[in-house]
Amino acid sequence: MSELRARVDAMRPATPGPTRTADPQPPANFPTKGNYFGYIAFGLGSSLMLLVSMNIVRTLWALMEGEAAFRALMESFKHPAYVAFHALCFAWLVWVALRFFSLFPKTQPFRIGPFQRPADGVLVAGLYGIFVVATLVVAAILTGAIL
Amino acid sequence: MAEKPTKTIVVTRFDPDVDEVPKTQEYTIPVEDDWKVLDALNYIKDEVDPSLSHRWSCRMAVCGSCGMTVNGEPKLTCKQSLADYGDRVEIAPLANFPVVRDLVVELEGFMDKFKKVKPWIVEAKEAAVVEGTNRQSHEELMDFKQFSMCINCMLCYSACPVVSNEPDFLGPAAIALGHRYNQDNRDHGDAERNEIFREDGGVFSCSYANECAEVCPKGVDPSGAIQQAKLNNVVDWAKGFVVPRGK
Amino acid sequence: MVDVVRHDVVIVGGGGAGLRAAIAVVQADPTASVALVSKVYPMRSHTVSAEGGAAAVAREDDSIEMHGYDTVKGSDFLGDQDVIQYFVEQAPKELAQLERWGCPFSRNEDGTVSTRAFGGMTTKRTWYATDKIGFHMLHALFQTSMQYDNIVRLDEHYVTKLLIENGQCGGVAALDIRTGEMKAVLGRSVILCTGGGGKVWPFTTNGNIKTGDGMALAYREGVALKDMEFVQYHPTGLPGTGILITEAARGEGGYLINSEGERFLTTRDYGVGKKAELGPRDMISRAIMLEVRAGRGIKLPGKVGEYAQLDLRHLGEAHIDAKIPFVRELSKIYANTDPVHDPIPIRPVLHYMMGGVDVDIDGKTSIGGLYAAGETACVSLNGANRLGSNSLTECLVFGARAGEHCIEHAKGTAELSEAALTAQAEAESGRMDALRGQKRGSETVSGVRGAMNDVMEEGTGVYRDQERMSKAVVDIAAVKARYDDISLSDGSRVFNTEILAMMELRNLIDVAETVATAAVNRKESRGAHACEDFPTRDDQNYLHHSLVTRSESGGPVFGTKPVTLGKWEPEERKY
Amino acid sequence: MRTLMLKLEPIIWGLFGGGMFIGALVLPAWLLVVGVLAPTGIISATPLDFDHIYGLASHPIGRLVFLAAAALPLWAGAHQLRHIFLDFGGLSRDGLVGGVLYAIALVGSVLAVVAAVNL
Ligand SMILES: Cc1cc2nc3c(=O)[nH]c(=O)nc-3n(C[C@H](O)[C@H](O)[C@H](O)COP(=O)(O)OP(=O)(O)OC[C@H]3O[C@@H](n4cnc5c(N)ncnc54)[C@H](O)[C@@H]3O)c2cc1C
Ligand code: SF4
Ligand code: F3S
Ligand code: FES
Repeated sequence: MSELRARVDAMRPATPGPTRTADPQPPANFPTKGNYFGYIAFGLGSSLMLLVSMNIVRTLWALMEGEAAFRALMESFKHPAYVAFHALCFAWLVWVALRFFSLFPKTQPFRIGPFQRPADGVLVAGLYGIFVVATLVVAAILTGAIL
Repeated sequence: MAEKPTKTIVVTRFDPDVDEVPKTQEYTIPVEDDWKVLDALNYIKDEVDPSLSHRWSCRMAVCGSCGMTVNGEPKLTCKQSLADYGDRVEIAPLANFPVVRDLVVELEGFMDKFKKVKPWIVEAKEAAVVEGTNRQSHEELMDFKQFSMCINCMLCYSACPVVSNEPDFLGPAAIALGHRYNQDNRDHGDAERNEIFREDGGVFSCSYANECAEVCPKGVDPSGAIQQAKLNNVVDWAKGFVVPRGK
Repeated sequence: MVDVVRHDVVIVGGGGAGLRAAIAVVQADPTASVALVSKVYPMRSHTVSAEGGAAAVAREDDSIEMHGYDTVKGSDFLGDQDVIQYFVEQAPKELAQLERWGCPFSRNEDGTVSTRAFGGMTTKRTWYATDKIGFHMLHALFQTSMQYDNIVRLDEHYVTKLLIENGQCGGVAALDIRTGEMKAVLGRSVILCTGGGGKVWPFTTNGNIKTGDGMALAYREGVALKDMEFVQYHPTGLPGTGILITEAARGEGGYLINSEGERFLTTRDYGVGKKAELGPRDMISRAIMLEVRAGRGIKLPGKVGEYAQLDLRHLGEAHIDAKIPFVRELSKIYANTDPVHDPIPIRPVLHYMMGGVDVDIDGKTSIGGLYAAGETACVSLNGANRLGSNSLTECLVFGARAGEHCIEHAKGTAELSEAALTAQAEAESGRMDALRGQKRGSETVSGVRGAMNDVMEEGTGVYRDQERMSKAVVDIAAVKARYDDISLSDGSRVFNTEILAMMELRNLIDVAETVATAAVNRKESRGAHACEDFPTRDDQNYLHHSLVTRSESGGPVFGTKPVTLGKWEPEERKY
Repeated sequence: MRTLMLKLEPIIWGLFGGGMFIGALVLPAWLLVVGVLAPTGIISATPLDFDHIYGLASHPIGRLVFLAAAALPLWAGAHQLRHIFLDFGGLSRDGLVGGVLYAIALVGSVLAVVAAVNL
């Protein structure tokens, strides 16, 4: 990682300055320390969604193809490696979801129509709540506990 | 009399007429416990080595000149307590900027970007000549007030990974400023600015690393501004579908 | 060969006054080209630090007349009344203009601009943006100026000399700090907007860049400096750093208390009457000094001396956060005190120079084509004591007026001989090369600066007397001699800040010399000039402006100039 | 390619935002139940049962939810990966990398639509 560099033309003016300059240094802690680490982990984590969703596409496709295809797919999910992968994705995505929701409020305008944006803490708590409820409901539906 | 405590200040030095690349120089100096990091630099400049170059003026966290990298993090040196660090404090110029001399970085690149977002009130096309003041409710003021607090200290630029990699990226402070005007009910320049925001290096280049907001010494929250600007752009773009552009 | 750039108008300084002037020029003549030369990027100018607000009549219960009277009285009748009349009339227009340029003023319920109480003002007429008016004003002006392509900025260029030919000013010699090279910036008129010189004193609210450059530049070319003895001590600076706690803290209802917890401005007679904490600054600063002398100060270890306290606790957290959040932020960072829970330690600190380059109401100096505006100028609005929040408005009103007049002048004037002007810049360039890294005696910039600071603190403090002022005159001459023995250690060209500090020090010493000279010649007490051996005002002998000009041999020469009176006759100043 | 991508940024970003939301709300439960708990036998095997899932997915609302959960996070993932790539200095190949990633998302989305319509 020590090779990581800022581009030499980062923040360079349109017309070059009249004296020679030293090359820009990249942020010292990027990407392994502090908030950067969280950010990169978040990015990688949400990229996992690509894989997970592909799996859902696959599931849908199998559903379309019929019971045999679906059963084969589900059978393959039982492979320990697959289970481990899903467990990892689960844990990672929960964290990603929480970080996403905690960063969400400030992406919204201060006022939405006539309504004032609630305090960030309140919004985050609300979003966390929705996350928990949604996860429970979806899980319940999938397990057949409701519906 | 008790000996004063000392600290070793490691400063990056660079004189383009002499040095190929920046080097570091160490100064061990007596320190006071209420000092800011800037006080240590000024002590060095006044008492030890007057050839050290750094920018500063207000020493009250409002002029924005004294941003530097302190132990790896971008800090406003007149605000940052020296006591927060151990016996060795490394002071380097802001990351992501070309270095002019010692701790002084090249700001013209930022000034270019700053101007691009049209940071002024754009009057309505058919506006009559006005006297007196506009009315603005407290809520309308609060729609943009936070984003008007930027002191152009450049800490956010030096923390942003996109700035390191995309030379055309407008960057956190400039976008926050453009967004500040878009959110101001006295301004009518949204359409022009959104156009600029959509260009290469505009709002969509931001990866939402959020580090800009973490390091901002003034609570501006540029990352929030950028995401809001993205949202506005999406809405704007969607509207453009319904009502074709080019009226 | 030095680089030569040509413009119609050259403005030195990118603070409130300089930016306002620049915009005025291009609005008056959209074809005019302006060079805006500043030693720092404009948004770093010290206007940025102004906190409290800017004054202009806005409310029903107020009038132009009242603002005029308050200002005249505040000035201890040394303000020129024609200037004051023009100022108070223009003030509301200028602030409204600033509002339309986007300045985020704080608002009333009904959406109109809110105003607050300020020292020496009869009613609420100080427009504010929480407690960061200077910051917002400067950024609004700077950002507005960016839409004019014919305002050409020369950022980080340090003006070292005015280029004068045949008694006309035709530009400036400016050192490009980045390259270390001199440029001749030519124009048919020049406006100095370089701000004050608080750095003459050791303990000041002023930033590092306030080194009286414009005053010294004009002084060295033979222009008089006016009313230099009047320097304002702000009552509430943080001990140690001198960082300002704005008067708005008192405007919003803060109290001053002594070591006994007593609100001394109400319990003792310091001349401020019912105004109490909202009395004018000169009187309150003196009151604090007297409290300390009477043994009711609070002692701190070290060099910062004794202080009083500013108590905001009764305002409550919500009010503090809504109206004066920056006060809270500054107190926490620089005094380790949260005003919500503890009183803030404060003491009088040097803040503002009423005096400056002698100009008329148009900003014109005695040299053709040379103008000045803002804190660096003395248009005689502030007289012997400035009312808080008048100076930002002054920057706007007289910045604009100077801009308009100077483009008029430029249009009606023939170009001066370019060769002659460039030759002067050439000579400056040579001087700079010799100065860079010069080896003389054993003195250092910081050493001499410290000596000057000590002299001026001792001789021209809140309270003065003949003996100490005379001593200051002598001592400052000695400091001047030491200046010539300074050796420099930075020989490099690029961003050499040592050479800047050296030139700034020269300017500071010149300014200090004029202050001491003017002070010792005023044997009365008026406004901010409080002499212990002449404790009363003496209109018989001293109702006049002081002028200090530079003699052929380089020393200061004292003179006077009459005050323009008008409808308000001098009367005892009592609140 | 890059020019096209720049033109489409607002839509892509919109899809990304939607994808993050749906992904955050639906995917963890899916992973937990279908990916971990049911296959390991910690809970009953209902979630792996064809009739049960088919019943859910063929309901009109179910179709929409499944479609959203399949297609939108693809865009979120592709978009994030592209940005990470940029953060590590990939600007010169942004057109290629972004193109491939978004193509994957696009193909996936089309497949998901086909499946969701035809099941
Ligand atoms: C802490 C503080 C708080 C204040 N609060 C208030 C308030 O609430 N209300 C109020 O009305 N007033 C207030 N004042 C006073 C007011 O802010 C100043 O008087 C005013 O801002 C001065 O503006 P200016 O444009 O004259 O100068 P400045 O803003 O100081 O600008 C000077 C400019 O000149 C440039 N310059 C200087 N020398 C050179 C040179 N040699 N070469 C090139 N460029 C040069 C600088 O770069 C700068 O751009 C306050 C002052 C201070 C210090
Ligand atoms: S947004 Fe914050 S960090 Fe960035 S320049 Fe402005 S004040 Fe500094
Ligand atoms: S750090 Fe950079 S990536 Fe965006 S959120 Fe801030 S600008
Ligand atoms: S010196 Fe002004 S912000 Fe630090």
